[in-house]
Amino acid sequence: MKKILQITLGIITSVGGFLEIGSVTTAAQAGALFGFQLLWAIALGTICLIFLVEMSGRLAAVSKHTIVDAMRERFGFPFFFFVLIGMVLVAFLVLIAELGGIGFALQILSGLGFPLWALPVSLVVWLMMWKGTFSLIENGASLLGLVTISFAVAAWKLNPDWSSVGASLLPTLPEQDKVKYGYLAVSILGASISPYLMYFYSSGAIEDEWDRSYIAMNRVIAGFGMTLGGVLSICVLIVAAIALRPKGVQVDTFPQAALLMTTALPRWGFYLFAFSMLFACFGAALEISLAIAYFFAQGFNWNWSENLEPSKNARFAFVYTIIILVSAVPLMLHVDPIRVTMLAMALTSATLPLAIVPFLFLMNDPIYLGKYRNGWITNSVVGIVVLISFVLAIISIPLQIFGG
Amino acid sequence: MDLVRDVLDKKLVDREQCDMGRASGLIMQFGEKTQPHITHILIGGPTLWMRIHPALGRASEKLARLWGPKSKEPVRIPWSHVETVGKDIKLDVVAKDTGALDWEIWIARHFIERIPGGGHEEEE
Amino acid sequence: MDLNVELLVGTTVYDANGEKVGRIEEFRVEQDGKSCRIESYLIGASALVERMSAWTLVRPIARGLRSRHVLSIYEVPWQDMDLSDPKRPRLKIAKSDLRHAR
Amino acid sequence: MAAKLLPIGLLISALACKPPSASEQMDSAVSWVGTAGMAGEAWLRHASPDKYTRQTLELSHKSLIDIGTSLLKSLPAGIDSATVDSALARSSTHIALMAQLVEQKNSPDFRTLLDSLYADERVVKQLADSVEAKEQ
Repeated sequence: MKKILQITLGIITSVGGFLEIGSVTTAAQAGALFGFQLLWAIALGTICLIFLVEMSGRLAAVSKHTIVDAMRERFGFPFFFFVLIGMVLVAFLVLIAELGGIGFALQILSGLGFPLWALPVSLVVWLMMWKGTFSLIENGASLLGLVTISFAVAAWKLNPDWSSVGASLLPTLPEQDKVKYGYLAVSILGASISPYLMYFYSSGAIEDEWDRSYIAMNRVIAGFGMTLGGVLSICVLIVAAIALRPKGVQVDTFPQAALLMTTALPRWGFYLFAFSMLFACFGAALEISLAIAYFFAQGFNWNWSENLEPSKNARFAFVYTIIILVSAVPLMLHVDPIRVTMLAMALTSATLPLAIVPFLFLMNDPIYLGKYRNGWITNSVVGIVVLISFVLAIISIPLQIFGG
Repeated sequence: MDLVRDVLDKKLVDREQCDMGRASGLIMQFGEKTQPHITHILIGGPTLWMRIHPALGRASEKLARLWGPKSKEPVRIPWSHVETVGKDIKLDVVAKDTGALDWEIWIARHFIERIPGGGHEEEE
Repeated sequence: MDLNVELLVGTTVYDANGEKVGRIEEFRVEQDGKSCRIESYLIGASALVERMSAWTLVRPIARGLRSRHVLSIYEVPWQDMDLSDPKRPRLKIAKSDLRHAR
Repeated sequence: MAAKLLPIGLLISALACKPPSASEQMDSAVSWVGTAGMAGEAWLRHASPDKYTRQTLELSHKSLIDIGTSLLKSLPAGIDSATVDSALARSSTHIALMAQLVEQKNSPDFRTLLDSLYADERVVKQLADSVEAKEQ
């Protein structure tokens, strides 16, 4: 009975925590520009994410190591440091984007510009970290995030042609705008396969003291939670494809994105979108700040637990305090969060090998995992998707940047 | 047992299971005809940076003298205090007395405790 | 004389005739009671694989490429290693006299 | 790799890129006219705040004027620049008026203007299609 409750809670938190500014912006842009054509990228990214999240939980349950612990131990400090720099820089960009998303949601609700919101928003996020506990952050934030289910309602009400939705799960090339298409595919993959989610998930498994008896549960949570989350992303794309594309409306700015659900849900669509973004980005900002602080604390074995008061893990608290405050600065200087988001997502794809290849080594390590090592199916699926995202990123990022 | 795989970069915990960093370095002693053996485990910044590049190691040594707790780095734990080497390395020491927590305490005193709601690191 | 083990990792080793042998990747030790004595040094690319505990991933690939080279490790007993210049460790014997650990 | 890519990427994207083509700019114009229409509809249904609506309409207005100025230099041969100019100017004027009506909370006049904006929208779309056809 207790297990069923835990599984339900786990799935709910994964669904509530799945959408954030990256997945919404990339899916909305893709739908507005290419209709259903890029659905395959969300599906592919979600499949890869299911495997990765399952792996992170399994590593923690069997070896009692988080990914970062194991990476530092197995690959040594110099390599670890290299990965740390890459991951923290990308996660930092994503954090800026999420804080910008919260600020924008407040802007469309209140009329006050997002640069004004940057500092108060980052202070609230910081205060949650300072005073909150792990379960408050994980459960509270993602329960609020359940408002994103309204995207599924919107997609349902627009009554899409399900056979062409299904057909778009196989990749095809568009006749024009190939570069933009590739760049969007890369950004969608980056938004779906977010490494910070793995670090957060494996740290959570350690904080909740998982052991081998959790392996089956972990599979169910990863499988269902991420699938349902991916379905939500797909719904965002469907809504954009049906509501925005016929009018030629693109999602280059946030005020345009705010119109996403007004066709499907004429009365509440606007407010549901604003609150979806507010809560989803808030939850994601907390998770990313925690993931960055975990990365340092675990890598150097400082005390770390979101359940202790700050002075009991001073260096851990110090890291997230600095990171959150610094990330407010670019927003106060009017950096466009949507541009930061697209760049952050594309760079996530480009740096995936850095995050995933060492992780694959760890997941095949008999010392850590014994008979719970990866099988060849898991290895190949993850390896191939990472290779695809990397190659696409290497080709399309320069083309996008130089090609206009 | 293998040194790099099983000892270096492993977590160090003290008698009371308190985390005290990772094994950043190991000192080995050798002579002309005697078998080399490990004398100390090192913890701390300059040891780590030295592994990336000697210049970084020297810079971090200089910086540590100007700023921070100004303790005598690196922290050296004699191998004779090693209890077991497994998932962690258990040491028969008290973390606070070794100097491994100097930075933790310094940051707690200088930043965290001064922010309202930060608590105090010495309360139990 | 004292030496930092972590800085020795990755250093290239030459044999008695000055021929390159490979990099030091691992130290095999014997722990008894309160002491920890170094028995041998593992040298070469595959010692790195050993250190990463990565044979389950690398072996099938190496077999696929039919690369015997990747699968061999030099194991040098402590008596045969001269560390008096830590920047340039030398073997006291010739490369041809080395034994493969695998 | 990541550490090296990142600053370069940021630098390059900060420096922006080659100017967009005429048909891309026309797509953007269509997008902004459509945005104003959707925002207007939502406001008429009382389903969005006044401030958001006004700001979005003003943003559409400003974007259309910007597009108008840069577009006229890059139009392909065979497209009458006066036609494009007047279509864009007409819709941006309508949008500016709509923004004022939001402030006055005048829905009846707003509805009339929204209908003329739909007419503008069709014209701009047709122009966008012919620019694209000429460019290829």
